[in-house]
Amino acid sequence: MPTDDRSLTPERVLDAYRTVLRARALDDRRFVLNRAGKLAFIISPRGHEVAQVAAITALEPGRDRFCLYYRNFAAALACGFTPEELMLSAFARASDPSSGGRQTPGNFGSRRRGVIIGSSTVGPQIPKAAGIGLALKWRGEGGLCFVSFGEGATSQGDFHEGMNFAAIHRCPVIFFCENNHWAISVPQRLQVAGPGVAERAGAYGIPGVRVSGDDFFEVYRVVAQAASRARAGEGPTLIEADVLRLQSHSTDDDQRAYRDADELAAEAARDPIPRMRDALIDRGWLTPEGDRRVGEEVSREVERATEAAEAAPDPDPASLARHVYADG
Amino acid sequence: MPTDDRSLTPERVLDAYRTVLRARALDDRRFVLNRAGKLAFIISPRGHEVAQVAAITALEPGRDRFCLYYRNFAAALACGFTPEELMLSAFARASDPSSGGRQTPGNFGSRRRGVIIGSSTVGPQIPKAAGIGLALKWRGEGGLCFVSFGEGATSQGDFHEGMNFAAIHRCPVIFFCENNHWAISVPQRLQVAGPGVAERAGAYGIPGVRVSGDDFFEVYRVVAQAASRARAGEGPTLIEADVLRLQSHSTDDDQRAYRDADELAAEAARDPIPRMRDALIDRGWLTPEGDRRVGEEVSREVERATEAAEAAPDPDPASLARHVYADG
Amino acid sequence: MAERNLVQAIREALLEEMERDPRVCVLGEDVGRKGGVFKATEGLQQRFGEDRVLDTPLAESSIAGVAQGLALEDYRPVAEMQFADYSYPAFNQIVNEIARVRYRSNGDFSCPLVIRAPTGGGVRGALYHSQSPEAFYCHVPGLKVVLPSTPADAKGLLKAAIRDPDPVIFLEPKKLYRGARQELPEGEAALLPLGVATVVRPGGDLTAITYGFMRLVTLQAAALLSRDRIDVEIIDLRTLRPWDIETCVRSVEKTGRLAVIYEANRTGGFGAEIAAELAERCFASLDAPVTRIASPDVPAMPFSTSLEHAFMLNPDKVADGLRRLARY
Amino acid sequence: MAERNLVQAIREALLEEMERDPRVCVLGEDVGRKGGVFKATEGLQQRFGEDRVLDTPLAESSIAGVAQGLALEDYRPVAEMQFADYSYPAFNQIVNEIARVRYRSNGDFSCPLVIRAPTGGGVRGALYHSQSPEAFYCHVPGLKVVLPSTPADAKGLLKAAIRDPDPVIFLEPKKLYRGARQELPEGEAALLPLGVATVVRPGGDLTAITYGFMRLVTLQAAALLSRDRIDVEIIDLRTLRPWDIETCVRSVEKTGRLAVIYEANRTGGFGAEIAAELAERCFASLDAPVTRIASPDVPAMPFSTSLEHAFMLNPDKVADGLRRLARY
Ligand SMILES: Cc1ncc(C[n+]2csc(CCOP(=O)(O)OP(=O)(O)O)c2C)c(N)n1
Ligand SMILES: Cc1ncc(C[n+]2csc(CCOP(=O)(O)OP(=O)(O)O)c2C)c(N)n1
Ligand SMILES: [Mg+2]
Ligand SMILES: [Mg+2]
Repeated sequence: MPTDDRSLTPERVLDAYRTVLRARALDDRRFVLNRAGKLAFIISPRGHEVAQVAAITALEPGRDRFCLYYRNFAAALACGFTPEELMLSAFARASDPSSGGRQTPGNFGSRRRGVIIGSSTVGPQIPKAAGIGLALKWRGEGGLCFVSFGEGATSQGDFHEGMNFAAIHRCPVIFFCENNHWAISVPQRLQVAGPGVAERAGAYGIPGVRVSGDDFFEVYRVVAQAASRARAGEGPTLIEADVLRLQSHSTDDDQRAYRDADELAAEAARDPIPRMRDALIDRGWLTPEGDRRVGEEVSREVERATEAAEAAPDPDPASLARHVYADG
Repeated sequence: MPTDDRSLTPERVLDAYRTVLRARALDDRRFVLNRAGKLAFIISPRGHEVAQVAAITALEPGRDRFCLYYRNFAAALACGFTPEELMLSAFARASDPSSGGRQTPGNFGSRRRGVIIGSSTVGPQIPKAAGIGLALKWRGEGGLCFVSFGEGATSQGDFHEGMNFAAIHRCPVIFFCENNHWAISVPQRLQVAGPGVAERAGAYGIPGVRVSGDDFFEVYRVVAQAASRARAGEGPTLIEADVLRLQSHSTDDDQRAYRDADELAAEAARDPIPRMRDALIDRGWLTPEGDRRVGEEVSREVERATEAAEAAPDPDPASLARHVYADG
Repeated sequence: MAERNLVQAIREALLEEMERDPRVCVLGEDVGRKGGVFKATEGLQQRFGEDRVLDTPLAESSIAGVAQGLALEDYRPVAEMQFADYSYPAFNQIVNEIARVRYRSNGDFSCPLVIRAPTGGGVRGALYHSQSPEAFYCHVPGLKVVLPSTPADAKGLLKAAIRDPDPVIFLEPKKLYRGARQELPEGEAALLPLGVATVVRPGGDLTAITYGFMRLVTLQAAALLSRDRIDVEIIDLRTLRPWDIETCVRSVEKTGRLAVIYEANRTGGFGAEIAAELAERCFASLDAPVTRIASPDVPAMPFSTSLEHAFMLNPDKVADGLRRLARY
Repeated sequence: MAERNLVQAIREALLEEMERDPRVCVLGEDVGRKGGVFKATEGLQQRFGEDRVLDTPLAESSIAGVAQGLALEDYRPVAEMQFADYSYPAFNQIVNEIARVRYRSNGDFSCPLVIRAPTGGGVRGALYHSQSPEAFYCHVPGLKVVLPSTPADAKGLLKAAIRDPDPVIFLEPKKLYRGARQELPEGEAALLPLGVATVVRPGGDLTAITYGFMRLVTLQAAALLSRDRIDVEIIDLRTLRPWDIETCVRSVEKTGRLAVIYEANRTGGFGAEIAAELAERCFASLDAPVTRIASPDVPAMPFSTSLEHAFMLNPDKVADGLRRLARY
């Protein structure tokens, strides 16, 4: 049970780093395909990847539950989705494991991996996670539920209701807010009253932690700590990971229309991936040469995934009315 | 503009005391009528009266807006509703000023008095009050919006959304929570995670104040202070008034079924009205003799109000479909 | 076998299913120690403990959200909305989330839960304790909607709803809660299938399709008509989604005349669906226009007795409509 | 007069009304600097400032609640729900609160506001950006519901909705946002009355009643049928509550055949109301059963192109239905 930094072997961290690179390379590839008119709609995790992968690395896919949100492309990889699977959902193919091409990519789901099927709606996963947490508490096997969302989602009534419920019943839930300071075009000052998201934990008598989302080790540490608390029956934790949104909200959006050009340039220079790479090199866990090699391997994976997904068949139109009810 | 204790002349306090007694006497009378089968449904303010009247006394009916909730029988009197008017609504008469007998009594409304028509639904008045506050801020005439609710209502998403909005836009709103520690049969420990309601203000970066709801002067003081803040453009305040629910939730409920008998007896002995009377006598503003006289006057008022309301006509069945739309 | 009224039948169904299946649990406002505001869950918490019969905070969206989480974890939650009128704060959770779990995950996940709610008027509940919102839920693919009107149907259908693999909205006509009693079968013998209507009164002159409290009113109206030698066949749908079209078609083909009677306001009520579908399917058999007999288009019934009577359908109003239809 | 598409027409209506009446204001997610995700409010914030064009937090219940507060204070708010699919978190505010303000206050208060929302599919929006939820709102007395399908109608009806003394749900078919352009009248000349349908294609053989995007599809279907010498009269309702029954009755009495075409899933859609009402009123004139042509009963259209096509009505599917009706 990973509860602190020590269980973070170089192997595991390098694995996580590879997942981060994979997320970035796949995302870049999606944008190329989008510009070529082959993919309709993308929500990019650019800037969030390190925080997402660090958080999932501190948890136990298979044992835990994950209520992800649409920006959790890198988290989904960390939960075990393969590059090909994510490309299948980008192309809305029949074999997309999340929804068989029914939902926009970004609504991840896989029962066997404990990734609870999401929707595009902002907020409702939060009380749902409280309910899952309650079930896990009743079951008493030490599993927990991780639920993620943006700072915009914290404005929804469902955020409050879910936090309140989970705190009252000490549900083993980690509330993970990826605060990129923008909800589409709405800045944090018009979204979140008060000092920030982490401080809202106080209203429920639970710990609230703010962490720099570009620091793999710090994110890992606070999530692992929250996991220990949850598994020990001490209840939920609210974590606010400070991240950057290095892309527009989605391919339907252009953030240059409402954000300051200098600010955008400054943020672009603070991409968390080079920072993670440098940290690994500093620790002697990675060499520039090794980094290049991983990059190339990831490129090939992305290539193969794209080809396979592009060639995969579309859903059968005759399947439209399946799975409305159990008997259909 | 009453901003502190000093403007509380003995006359005003005695007036408020009379309002408190009126509320109690009217309520007692309603219960007699209920047992006689003449009134269908009552929600009693018993135990909340002093807090309600103190709060309204610190504000300016006519200038301010009041989003009351169903337990605000005493607050409604303080806002200017007459005993007869409240009895008209208890009997659901055509001339009930709030809704012409359409709503259960307790949904107070009067445009000319700035009392915004309520509904039986728990919670939605809170964001509504934020919107009214925004309008008052735009208008810039120093008016504010007072909105009240029980601690149960703080669990609703609407509580959070309304607080967040009002805090972001520094709306002149006073959020007044009458915490009687029970929402029908649900105790606070299953309702409100964390230390209490007042502490939730911190999540929004606004002041949160807890006050003993049986202390007229203290409630007056904190509401007056919140009003000064609001009128000065400094934004909303959340006040938690600690009160007792000395009756069952409503005439459809019997709290002895789920509350401890000793606790009920102990609370009955802490009725805030004798405490207010003693405080006035201590200050030399009231004599036992004066108190008896006020009591008798109030009794006569209640008598007259009941007779008039009982004799008043029911709504015309032909009016059923009026006021669905402006042209109907 | 003792005689039971409808609310006791509900309680019995819950009790039997909770004893049969440890995954079945109950949650909602006041369902615990108090046993629900209508006593539908009386004694269940004493029997099954505070987890399996859980008093939630006053927050319907999270009640639905938590129930969904429990269902996703293979529990069988039965959530109570204290009144159907108060299910709207949960509308997003129900319509966007719960109803679509199976579809959006392409069958990987399911959401077996029941949401119970007292529905309908005639109990002086006024605008917020009298609504008949079934049409909202009947329009939602992925949901089933049940609305029983006898103790035996309530028991048998609630047991079936709890065992159903899909989410069921279970509406209980509160006007009948303490109405006629019936001897109830126990255990498996009590079970009734969803989706099957019942012919409650055979007749040859015209078909009256109805459900809920209107079954009783229509029976009384039919008795009035039998004095005029008009012989009404009455069908109680019991399940509204899916509804038993075949039974209805057979009857209308026999009688050639159809009235649909429902308590909700007329425009856009579920009776419109029934009328439209059967007018199309039975076109060649119809000797008269399909008639809808429903409540007026006002925002729900007022508190005043005179207005409540003006709003509610009663045997005379229904008999008038049926008589007109018979004479067409 | 320049040519404008539908979304530009919306913007023009907002602009003109904001210039005409200082009480008109706009609020919603991303309506400010970004000008709305569909550009319906583009440039308005620059013109009218951050108050009158207000970016709200991501919380639909409070958007509706705040709008209600503003309306109660005599402003004329136009609130945007970013997608009609996301109006459900506001369902309680809309149905229980906004729709009933006038009724429950017996006419003392009113709630003049507009809630705008893009509706319908065909833009690869998948399950959560494609829904057609008009039936929910059409069932609610106290609300008006408008759903225009041309730029001129959109402009004229939005202006009328803003001036209307009652709350209006204004649904905009997003598939037509960037569709056909029209020259638009300005100012008062642009105004169109609510509640009046338009005969968009006169014809003698059968009547097709529709609204929204389906107007265009039905026009194309009618063109296909004209090759078979079947002459379709098409009525666009434009306003759904109240709807123009008289215009429809006149047409059906002339043609003797009626199809109702709507994009929502069939069961319980607003087309059921139209079909039921006209089947009753026009019984003596009907030569064939009233036919509904609607989308299948699945929880909304999938993302995959193949499934989206399978879901959506198109000219061929509609023509098939109309042909069958003509040949009945
Ligand atoms: C209930 C609801 N309202 C509106 C939307 C449209 N929408 C999608 S994402 C988004 C912004 C979310 O911002 P945030 O929560 O900060 O997450 P981020 O995208 O920044 O990661 C909005 C408004 C939605 N999906 N659901
Ligand atoms: C949305 C909604 N859900 C449920 C109810 C039923 N209900 C009415 S009052 C009440 C308890 C409210 O408790 P609290 O807010 O503490 O106020 P109190 O009555 O104690 O003053 C409940 C559950 C309601 N009116 N509205
Ligand atoms: Mg964000
Ligand atoms: Mg309380």
